[in-house]
Amino acid sequence: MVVKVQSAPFDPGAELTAFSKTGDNIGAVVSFTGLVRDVADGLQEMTIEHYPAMTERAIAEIVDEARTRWSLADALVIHRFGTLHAGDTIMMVATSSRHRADAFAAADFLMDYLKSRAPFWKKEVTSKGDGWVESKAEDEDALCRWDR
Amino acid sequence: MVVKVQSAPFDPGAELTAFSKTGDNIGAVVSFTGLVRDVADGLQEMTIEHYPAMTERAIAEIVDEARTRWSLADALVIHRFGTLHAGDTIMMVATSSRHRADAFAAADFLMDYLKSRAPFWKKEVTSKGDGWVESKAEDEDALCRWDR
Amino acid sequence: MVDVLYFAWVRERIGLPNEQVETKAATVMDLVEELRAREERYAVAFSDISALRVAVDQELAEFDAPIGTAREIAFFPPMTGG
Amino acid sequence: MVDVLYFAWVRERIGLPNEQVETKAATVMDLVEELRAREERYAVAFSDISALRVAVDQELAEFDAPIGTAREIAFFPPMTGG
Repeated sequence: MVVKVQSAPFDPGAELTAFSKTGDNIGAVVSFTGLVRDVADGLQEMTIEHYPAMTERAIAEIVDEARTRWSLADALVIHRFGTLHAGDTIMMVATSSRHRADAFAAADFLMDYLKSRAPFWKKEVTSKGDGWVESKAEDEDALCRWDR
Repeated sequence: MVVKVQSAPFDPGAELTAFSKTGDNIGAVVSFTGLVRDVADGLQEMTIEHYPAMTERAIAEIVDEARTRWSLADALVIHRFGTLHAGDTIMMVATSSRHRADAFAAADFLMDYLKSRAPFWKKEVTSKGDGWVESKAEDEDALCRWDR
Repeated sequence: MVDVLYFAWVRERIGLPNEQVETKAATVMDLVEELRAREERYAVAFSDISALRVAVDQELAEFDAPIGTAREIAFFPPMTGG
Repeated sequence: MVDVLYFAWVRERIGLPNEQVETKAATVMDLVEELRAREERYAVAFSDISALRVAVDQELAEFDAPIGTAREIAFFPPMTGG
């Protein structure tokens, strides 16, 4: 498992290529890439704040939970912080497994948990001012899918 | 939408990088890569046969169905035929959308349908002989998830 | 006259990838019956149609589908793509 | 003595990212009450704790969690990663 929390840009394609070589006899690799979207008022920039002492451990715990639930060969999480612009890559997740169902479910689970349980906060600066992105009820609801 | 059916190898990472630039104001890209796994008796090679006159159209219809169900900015399917070896990339799917739920669901749906509805057949050559890969009841069952 | 195509183990059992067939079969199943009656290798390939799939003019179809003016009928095992 | 950390709009409303706080609070909620009583900016930041989350020693916790020997308490809005 690799967890990277960084301000530097990264290339999800190059990461996917490297990641696909790490698993032993894998049949399925799923990746998710999150990008900065423009917003109605015109996004000038997005600033992502995080809690450095907690972030990597919180992500590692979420990945560990995924590994107890599904049979994974490997998992990768990269999440940026700092100042980004529309179209920039914010983060990526990748999972590999012998079978596609495990790789898909684990990547979906990781995204739902990273969204609401990893200590990142996004602020948008638009032509009309700036504001913190609010968490959505649907993101919290999404976690219920994984109750057991 | 791009559908490629080819015998040539391809680099899923490079394809993901190119694909991530095609959508307009996308927030989420999901990719799936399928690789040749080794089998118990030692895989010497895998041969994938397809139905050339039907393959691209069958895939395009599956992608069209996904686009009626979810809000997608773009979709990509690449599937190889011919002779492959353990670790080789067989195929990939990528979807992009404003929101992660659409990108995930559509990629998952595409995989389930490509598995059982696109005209490809796999033959494995092992140290103990060769045989056609049989379809699994679970692959057919997986399609029921998408009934509506 | 229709083009009949065979893929995967259906192709191997029958021993050829495609052939032109003179037929007045009304449905796919009628065509299957005609082929079964030809030779042992056809009878073997078509012995259990629950293990087969069919496409009429490159669209998946049922075995009771009419052939009508179709030009191409393909028989094959369940697909194993992905 | 605990390190108290603030993130996102909690940091902005209180006006600093962290501070050392002398406290005998038994629970997180007791600490919140002490902070609220300090100054208006704290009272505003902590006015609705349903809009806040807390981590004790870098682990998510509930507001009724005991502080015990914890060294670091962080307050922040719901996370918006991903």
